[in-house]
Amino acid sequence: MDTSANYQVKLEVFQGPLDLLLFLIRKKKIDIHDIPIATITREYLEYLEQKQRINLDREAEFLLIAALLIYIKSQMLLPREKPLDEEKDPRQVLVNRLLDYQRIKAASGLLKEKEEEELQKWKRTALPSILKEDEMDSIEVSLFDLAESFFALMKRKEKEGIKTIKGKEFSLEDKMKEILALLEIDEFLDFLDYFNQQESFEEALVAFLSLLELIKSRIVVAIQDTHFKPIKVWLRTQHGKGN
Amino acid sequence: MQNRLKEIIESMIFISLEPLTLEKMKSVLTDFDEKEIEQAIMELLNTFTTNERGIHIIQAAGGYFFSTKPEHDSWIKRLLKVERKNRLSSAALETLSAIAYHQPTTLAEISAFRGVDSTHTLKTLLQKRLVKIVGRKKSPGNPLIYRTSEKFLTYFGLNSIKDLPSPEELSKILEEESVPEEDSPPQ
Amino acid sequence: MQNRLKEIIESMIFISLEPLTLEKMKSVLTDFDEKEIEQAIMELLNTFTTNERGIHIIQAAGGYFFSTKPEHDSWIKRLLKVERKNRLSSAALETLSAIAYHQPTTLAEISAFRGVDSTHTLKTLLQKRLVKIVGRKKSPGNPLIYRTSEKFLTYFGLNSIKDLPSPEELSKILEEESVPEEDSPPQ
Repeated sequence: MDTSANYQVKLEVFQGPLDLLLFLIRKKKIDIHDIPIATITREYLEYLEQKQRINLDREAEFLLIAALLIYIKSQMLLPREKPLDEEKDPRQVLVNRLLDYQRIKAASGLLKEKEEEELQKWKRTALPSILKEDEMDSIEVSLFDLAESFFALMKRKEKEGIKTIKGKEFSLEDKMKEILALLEIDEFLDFLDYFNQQESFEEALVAFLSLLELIKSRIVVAIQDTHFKPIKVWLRTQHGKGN
Repeated sequence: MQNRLKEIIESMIFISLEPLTLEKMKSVLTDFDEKEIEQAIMELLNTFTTNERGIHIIQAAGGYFFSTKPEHDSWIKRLLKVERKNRLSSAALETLSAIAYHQPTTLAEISAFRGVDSTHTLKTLLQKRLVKIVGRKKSPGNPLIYRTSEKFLTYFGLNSIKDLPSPEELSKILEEESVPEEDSPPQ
Repeated sequence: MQNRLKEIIESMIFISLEPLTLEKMKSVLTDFDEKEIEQAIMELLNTFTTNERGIHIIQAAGGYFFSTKPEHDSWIKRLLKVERKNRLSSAALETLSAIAYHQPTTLAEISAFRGVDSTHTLKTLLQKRLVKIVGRKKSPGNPLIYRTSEKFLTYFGLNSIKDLPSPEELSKILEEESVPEEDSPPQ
């Protein structure tokens, strides 16, 4: 990197393809509503070749817009009987995107000015210690805080050792046997109760899959008398006689 | 009585870290008439603009809070031994603008508007609490939807999102802007 | 000049988290004469005693700091109470997140998951009605089972509990390696 003061022409890197396109349009004093697609495509591709002026992490995105330009160019070259009306102009998609982006860029410039102004004003980030009341560390929380908090908790757990979470392995077969054993003792099984007894989410999941397996292989049957009543699971043979 | 009310309001604004809203003041100052409260705030704001004071009450994000005056910035920096405050990157500002003008919006939409993948910038903005998750969109994949936060308003000194120029006003600003000289770099 | 100095000192006292000592002020205000500084402080203290103000500068603990007036204490307490109602401590937030992502769950499970006894925070969450009891678990001791409430959904702007960002989404948002500097935080 040349950082000497003599190096006058500072090459600005274009953040994205729309950024570069807008720059070219302004440079060539082009009317954004009537873009000479052949010229702009040529210019655009030339800039793409000078890789130091584009953000290389974004190369694929620059190429995507190049492809769009070439596509529009090809559409423009198609022979037509009548001149295109505005809505069918193949450039319209691009024009709309550029207009949207231009507004975002203008807004972004305004925000930058605002930021500059506001950064000169200092607000307290904490109350002076003398004023400290209990629970002053409380925060107003958002959904992101909630999710982030859980994520941090998960990370902490992971570090503490996975064994506490994944201590036991639950096999479908064992669970199926367990369910059948329970049905031998009791006439039926209360579906919800049974799940609530599972110690972990993992175990409950395996229990659920086992039950599905048993239903599928027609060993047990799940019955709900009416809506919102508990779902009961019966052994098929037993239930058969009552129905 | 009015003077006492002004004093109380001043102390309440002082004690709040977040902008103190009128609603909150009213919910606490139940002994006072709403009109009285509004009147007192107006008077309080006037005192601060006319007096020679180092701190003043400003209004942002729908509330009031104390801040130092911009002209004392360099002294504060000397006191706190801070070289300069960090600014948001242009990518962050651009992403914020996209969200501010198209909210509620999704990551895919933001990326489309900018023409670049915005995952990383969005993450930074979430961590800075300038953007918040407000739910999910009812569309394939149920993507999370985002909005600018209260902190966004405070950070940029805006009272409400309506303080930003409308898309039409933005277009006007763009038209008035002169065409830059040949080869000038993009800002 | 003297007025400007008074303003600067006021803003410095305001922004200091610790009582601001005379020495510190002098070390920063090198452009000013020591006598001038002392004079300005005296005048500043006088302004606050004569004016009807809700806050004043007091001298204690070896320095100067802003404080609310004792006669407004009851109002401040009322405000803080209102504020606290809407706030969650970080412990409460953590507990709430554990319940949200593991519901239905029991106190023992929450405590085990967090690695700390969560009786107190759970009680707070119940009081704030962000969490509700939905029954008892059929296991030794028949512990109570908890779930997040409707109010929880409203508070976080969710339509249903399914709208919570999933652990996979969280990893995406929070784990992408950060690109240093470019997006440095605002202060």
